[in-house]
Amino acid sequence: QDNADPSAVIRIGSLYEPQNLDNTAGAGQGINEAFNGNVYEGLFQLTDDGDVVEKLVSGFEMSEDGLTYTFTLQPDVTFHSGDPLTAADVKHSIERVTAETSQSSRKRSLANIESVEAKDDSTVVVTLKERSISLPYNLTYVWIVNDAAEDLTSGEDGTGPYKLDNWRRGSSITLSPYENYWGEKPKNSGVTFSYFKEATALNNALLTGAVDIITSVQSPDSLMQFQDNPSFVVTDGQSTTKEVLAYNDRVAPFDNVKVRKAVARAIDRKRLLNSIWGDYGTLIGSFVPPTDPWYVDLNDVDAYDPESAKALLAEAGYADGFTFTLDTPNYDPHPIVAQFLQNELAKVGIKVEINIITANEWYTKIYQAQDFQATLQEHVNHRDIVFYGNPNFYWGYNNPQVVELIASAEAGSSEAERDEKLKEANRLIAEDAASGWLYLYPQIVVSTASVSGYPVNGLNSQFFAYDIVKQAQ
Amino acid sequence: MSLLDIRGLTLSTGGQTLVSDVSFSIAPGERLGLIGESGSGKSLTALATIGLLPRGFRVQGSIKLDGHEVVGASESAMIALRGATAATVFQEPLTALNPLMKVGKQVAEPVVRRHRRAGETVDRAAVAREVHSLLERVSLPDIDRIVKSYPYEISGGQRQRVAIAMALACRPKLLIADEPTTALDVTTQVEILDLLSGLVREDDMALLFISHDLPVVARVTENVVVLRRGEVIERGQVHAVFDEPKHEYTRSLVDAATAFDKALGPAR
Amino acid sequence: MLVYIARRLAILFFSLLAACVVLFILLRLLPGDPANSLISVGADEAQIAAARRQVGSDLPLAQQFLQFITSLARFDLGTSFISRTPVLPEIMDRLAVTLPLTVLSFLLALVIAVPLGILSAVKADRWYGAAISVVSQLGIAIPVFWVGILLVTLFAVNLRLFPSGGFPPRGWGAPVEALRTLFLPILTIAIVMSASLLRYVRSATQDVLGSDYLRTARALGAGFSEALVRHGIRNGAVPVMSILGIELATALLGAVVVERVFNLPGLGSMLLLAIEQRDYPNIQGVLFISTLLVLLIGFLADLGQRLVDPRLRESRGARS
Amino acid sequence: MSLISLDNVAFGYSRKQQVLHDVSFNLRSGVNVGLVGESGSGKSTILKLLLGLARPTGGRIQFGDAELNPGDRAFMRDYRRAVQAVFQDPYSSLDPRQKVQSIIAEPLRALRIPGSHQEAVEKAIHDVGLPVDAIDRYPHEFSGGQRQRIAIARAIVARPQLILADEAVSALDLSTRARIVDLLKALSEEMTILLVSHDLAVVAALCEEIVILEKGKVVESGRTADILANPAHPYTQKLLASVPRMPA
Amino acid sequence: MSGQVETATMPNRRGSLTLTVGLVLVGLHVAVALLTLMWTPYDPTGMSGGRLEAPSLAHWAGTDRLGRDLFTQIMIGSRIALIVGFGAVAIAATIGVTLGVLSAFATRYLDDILAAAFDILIAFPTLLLAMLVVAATESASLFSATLALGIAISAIVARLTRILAKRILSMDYITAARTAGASWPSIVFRHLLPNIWPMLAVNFALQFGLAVIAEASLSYLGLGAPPPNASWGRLLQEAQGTVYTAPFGAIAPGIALVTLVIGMNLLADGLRDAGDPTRRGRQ
Ligand SMILES: Nc1ncnc2c1ncn2[C@@H]1O[C@H](COP(=O)(O)OP(=O)(O)OP(=O)(O)O)[C@@H](O)[C@H]1O
Ligand SMILES: Nc1ncnc2c1ncn2[C@@H]1O[C@H](COP(=O)(O)OP(=O)(O)OP(=O)(O)O)[C@@H](O)[C@H]1O
Ligand SMILES: [Mg+2]
Ligand SMILES: [Mg+2]
Ligand code: NI
Repeated sequence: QDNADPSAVIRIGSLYEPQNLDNTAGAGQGINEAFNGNVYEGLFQLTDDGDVVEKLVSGFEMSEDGLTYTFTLQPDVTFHSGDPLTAADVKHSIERVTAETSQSSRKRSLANIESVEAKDDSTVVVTLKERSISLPYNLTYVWIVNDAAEDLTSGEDGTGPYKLDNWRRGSSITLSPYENYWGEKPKNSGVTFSYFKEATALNNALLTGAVDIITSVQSPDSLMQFQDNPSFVVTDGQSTTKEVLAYNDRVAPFDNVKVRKAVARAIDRKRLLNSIWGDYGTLIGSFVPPTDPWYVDLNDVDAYDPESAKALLAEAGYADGFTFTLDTPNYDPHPIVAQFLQNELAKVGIKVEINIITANEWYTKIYQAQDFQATLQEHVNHRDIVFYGNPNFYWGYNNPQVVELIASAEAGSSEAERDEKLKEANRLIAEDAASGWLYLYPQIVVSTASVSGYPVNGLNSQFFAYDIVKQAQ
Repeated sequence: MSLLDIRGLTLSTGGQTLVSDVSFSIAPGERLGLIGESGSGKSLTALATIGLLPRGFRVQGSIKLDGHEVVGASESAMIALRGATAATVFQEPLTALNPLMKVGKQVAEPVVRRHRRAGETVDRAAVAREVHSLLERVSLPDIDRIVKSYPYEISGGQRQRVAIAMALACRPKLLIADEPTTALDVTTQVEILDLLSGLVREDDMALLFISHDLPVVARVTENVVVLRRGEVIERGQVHAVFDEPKHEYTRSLVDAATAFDKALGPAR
Repeated sequence: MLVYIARRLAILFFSLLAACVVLFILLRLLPGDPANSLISVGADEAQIAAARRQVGSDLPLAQQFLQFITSLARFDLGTSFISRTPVLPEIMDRLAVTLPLTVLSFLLALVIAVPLGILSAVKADRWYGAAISVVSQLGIAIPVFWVGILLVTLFAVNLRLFPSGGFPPRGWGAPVEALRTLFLPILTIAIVMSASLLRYVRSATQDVLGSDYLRTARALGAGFSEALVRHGIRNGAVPVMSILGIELATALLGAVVVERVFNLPGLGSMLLLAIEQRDYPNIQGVLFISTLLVLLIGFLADLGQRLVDPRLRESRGARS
Repeated sequence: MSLISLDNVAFGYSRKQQVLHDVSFNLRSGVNVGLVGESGSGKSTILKLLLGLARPTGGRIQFGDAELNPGDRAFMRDYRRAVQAVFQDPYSSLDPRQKVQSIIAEPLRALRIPGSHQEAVEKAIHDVGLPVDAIDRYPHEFSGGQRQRIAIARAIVARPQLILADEAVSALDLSTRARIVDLLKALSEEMTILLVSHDLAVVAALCEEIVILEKGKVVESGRTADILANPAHPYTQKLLASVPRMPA
Repeated sequence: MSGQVETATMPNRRGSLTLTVGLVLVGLHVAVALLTLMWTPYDPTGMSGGRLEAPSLAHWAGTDRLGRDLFTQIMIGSRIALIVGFGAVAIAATIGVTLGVLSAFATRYLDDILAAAFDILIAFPTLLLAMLVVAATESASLFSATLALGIAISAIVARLTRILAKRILSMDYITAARTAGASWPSIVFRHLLPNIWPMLAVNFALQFGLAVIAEASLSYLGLGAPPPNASWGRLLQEAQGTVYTAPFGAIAPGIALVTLVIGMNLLADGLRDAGDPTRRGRQ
């Protein structure tokens, strides 16, 4: 812009501090926010608009049968340690993600890689077991790291425009520009991610000028202070975070599709969304958010209708309702959502017992032991409809048709074909009311009016910082 | 003119009158005994004299100390009178000393203050010497150890003597001694009583001696005032009062004392 | 005295070891698994197994215990399961925030409570003496986090005098900034702590005021304030000192909440996070160090008390 | 008949500090004994030993035919019934939160003495010269002398053979003191009293025999009248000379 | 030595004022808590109003995010605060007094161990204790929060009891009781406990307040009584997010909390002054 200050350091406030610095070692979503595209780059990059673009590859070729990909690397790329980027680094990086000990959330989607070969210094050949139309997309999650780097949990060695300056645990991560960056230089002189545990503290930091941007707003009430204030800019982007009422579809009464549909119809989701998010957020009626290419608006499938809910319950043999336990994670917004559900479902005769558990217990009790009736969870990932294609997933949804559709979608010859299949699967899942999809979170970024150039959608929790500029005062 | 002149002193608190219409006076060099049963108001009278009654007391009447009115006097006026004009030895030797300060330091405090008030500068050695001689006067043994001891490290009798030494350090015109020998065994008691009598004679110090022990009072004072339930019931010369008590209560006291005396056999 | 110190330290040390063992067992009773912090929705069996292997929660309990004890014996607090960094240096980093926070708030609380406590005792019959003690009642009844939120709203959000929280990325490398960010948290703890401290000071002063030795000093010509200063302070300090240990412990623990309100990277937030993640080495490390600190503080308070009050030196053994 | 005898009793609170050395004397039924000596000479310590609150480090204490053994429960029950105590400090020896009734009844209750406790308590309170309605009040409502009498009532209520009285009258003013001495005298018809005091006059008034203690050693003992008339030991002589006397 | 005759207890005007104020405040909370068992202005879980309505005649303290009546929830909060306060203190009193007395009577060896245990427990964060207790009792509940606080406080009570008991045990009347042949239980129940009781009671009141505040703090950190229990701490925590748009949500529960805690402290002070037979009116 007009008088952008290139010497400004951008201060970003966030609620998601990474647990360590390695996204294959269970670092959590925070590391993607801080490091994706900033410190580490992939062969491809998922842009803020959801497009997959080439990053460290200057070009690639797919074989006829779709099983062999040949990637040509960008020339003159160096790691922060000074080492040049070679095909061996790429091989190492991909194998890091698919390795047995890898905790990467995308390990599964890269599982059908047969082999990775470094043909020469700048050419990498990836061989697949089966076709995978989404390989470039999946590779956006693979950080290219220096194969010589030793400590990636508390240090880094990437190729991105910033290098790690300082990590003060529990407080902040500071990035400073990497002088020998191969691409376009950042428009600022560095960024600091400040981490908060409490949304209020985060808002206060922005209000008092301690940070320039906050990457996610957790309640609409704090927005009031920023909305009508010319010194702040509020952006309402696209999010992928879905609030899900997940049933255990294996056990009674939720093994009965009528019961699930009845519950869905008994909940006034509009009112729920308004209670939690005021005028923000979206109702999508399924697990697929608008940013996924196979999005369909399915709000009408089981629209709010308590009367028909009662009728369905009676049909299912629960005319007098029933009681179930709702395992509720102890953090916002789940407890309040649970209370809302308790109240709504009581109206159709269903009694909800709320059992508060910690996030950690959730993994043991719900995710691994699958010992539950129903639970609440926010699912943050982009393109994660695949979970419904896995009958062993915690919610135990098993529709062979859906499994087949999802499995074959990847093997399709074009993206259009894939998207068709997944749209069909999406519809089937919704008809089955496989889970209760309560609402899609809004993605609200607030900044002071003097900064601009930041991503607003935060897909996959990324937050590219290099284009952010701050006006000189 | 008398050194202490109490007229119509009435003390009350919480609707209770504890001392009523007490009057007596002490001339310079005079030794007066204040006797009476426990709780008759002896200590309260002494406290009123130096203006240190506990909070919540109502004082009526007049107390003139060396010509200055004490009732209603300001704190700063009283500070000038306390110590220099009237010094007090309190009843309870266990608690009257600061438990966390060495004895020597506590005795030195009034010594230093007296010199300061007189406008003199004193060095530490001189103070130490004076402390030593004061403790000697109250017949304390092993003074070098006692000076370095904390109050809890010396016996009750020794503590009481330290308290007396502190009062003497002020060189007061009037010494108010509230049962100063109750914690002492008889042998030490004799020494202290002799000391007090001696001081009065040599330094021309007046003495208000409070006790319920008749033989003791007889030994150090010339006049007595007998209190009962806050009222003066009898007064006069020690010998006159003890020989021919007029009030029935006084008589019972004297009888008891005489009976014990008799049990001991003839004095030697 | 030396024997006493040695004895106390020995007791302190052994009881701390015993506490660690108990803690180890108790922690394993918590539901949940540290491995869970490493996985995310979508993780498969192999990843879960790998995570368990990484944190060692697949080992038999006896073996985990043996590892724990042997490293503890070497005063090695281990490595975090989650961040994979050694525990001790991180604790030291965090202490750089928490220790100044507690110590300074404690000192500030003393500065507030001591004069006000004495004043309210000495002037109990004046309106301001009574007012002080009423306000201190109020201070005891208000939760720490509430005071914190109030102060932030007032001083940070409305008046913009101080930052609303956080700690400078450069830490104490930016001393002025660091102190500025600590100001409100310090004030928060100090306000709450001084309320209860004030009550102790007040009652200790009342005891001194009613004491015979104070009366003795005054009867021999000392002025009221002179007597109070010369004889009251030490005597009043003894009972107050006996609760200082507990108060400091409370402050250290109260820091957990205050650090949350003010978003400070201290020991408290480390503990909270570690508990959330079931990061046992971190939990054990923080508790070991914080308990050690609290016990040491209690011990020092005890020693101080003995130093001030010779009578306590006489009494035998570890009786407090 | 010898009630209790002490043979060469020695005692120290710690190894370094020996408080009693070879103390021997006899308590005979019906003969009151005064234990005299300056402060810190070990008088209260002797009582402590006699009450079984500590064991002598040397020598023995004989009760009837048996040796005093604080560890033997059966023996101690009989012993407690036979021996009661009045303590030195009237303020700390009464539980401030119990009514006088309950304080005095304590030995009856503890020793499981049959019969009407109420009656026994009333008689005891009457014996010590306090009004009967005193039993419904709390100790703090009484003066020192009255409290001391309550303590005496507690000691006599179970009709023991021996009362150990530690400075039972020193806290009192003269006229009250005289009354209590009279009371104890009357009681000694039934019970034997061991009176600890530094007040020779009181001992002279109450006790037929006297034991004089100096720094943990018995320096003189015998009939009170004899010793007061002809003190042999210099310490006794000094003690006697110091007693303040009424003006002739 | 000469005796002093203590004056009879003088009615202490300030004492009785404290007592009255304390009684009124605590009584009010107890009454409200009892009332909620039978009647509340609204269904506590019913969404009777709009989102975050400001206080009005219909909703005296406004409504929360789900449109539930806050005043109703605050009333129910009284119940929870009282249960937590009394429960925690009862647990602490049982454990703490027992251990404290035991320690005072114990041999030096055992006493040292117990004293060290108290110190460590005091140094142990209540928060973690709460976690452990919550874990041991399966899930976060009113009961587990109360139990955790009870255990945490019991260490403080035990320590205090130990010190007080030792002081009493050195008094002559204990020796007198022993020489009268009284058994240990009789000494504990007849002499020891009645004499340390007033000091303990005042401390219990203080701990009651601390427990209520600590429950609020635990709720603030997500470890308190789970919804739909409307604990004040949870109300405060929820209100924190809306402190700018709906500050009333934080004020009303705050007032409720402060009045109960102050009331309890005043009540205890007043009761001690009025009820203790040995307490002299202090000037
Ligand atoms: N601070 C006080 N408040 C109320 N009453 C008091 C106070 N101090 C003393 N009294 C009462 O005043 C009366 C007289 O007390 P005082 O101490 O003068 O007695 P005393 O003659 O010195 O007795 P003793 O010989 O026991 O020392 C007693 O009844 C006592 O209880
Ligand atoms: N519990 C104790 N521990 C250690 N030493 C003690 C203890 N009790 C008393 N002594 C010491 O034992 C000696 C004798 O004390 P005791 O109480 O028997 O004296 P006493 O003759 O009763 O004196 P008084 O007339 O002052 O009561 C004193 O030197 C005293 O300091
Ligand atoms: Mg007196
Ligand atoms: Mg004695
Ligand atoms: Ni705590």
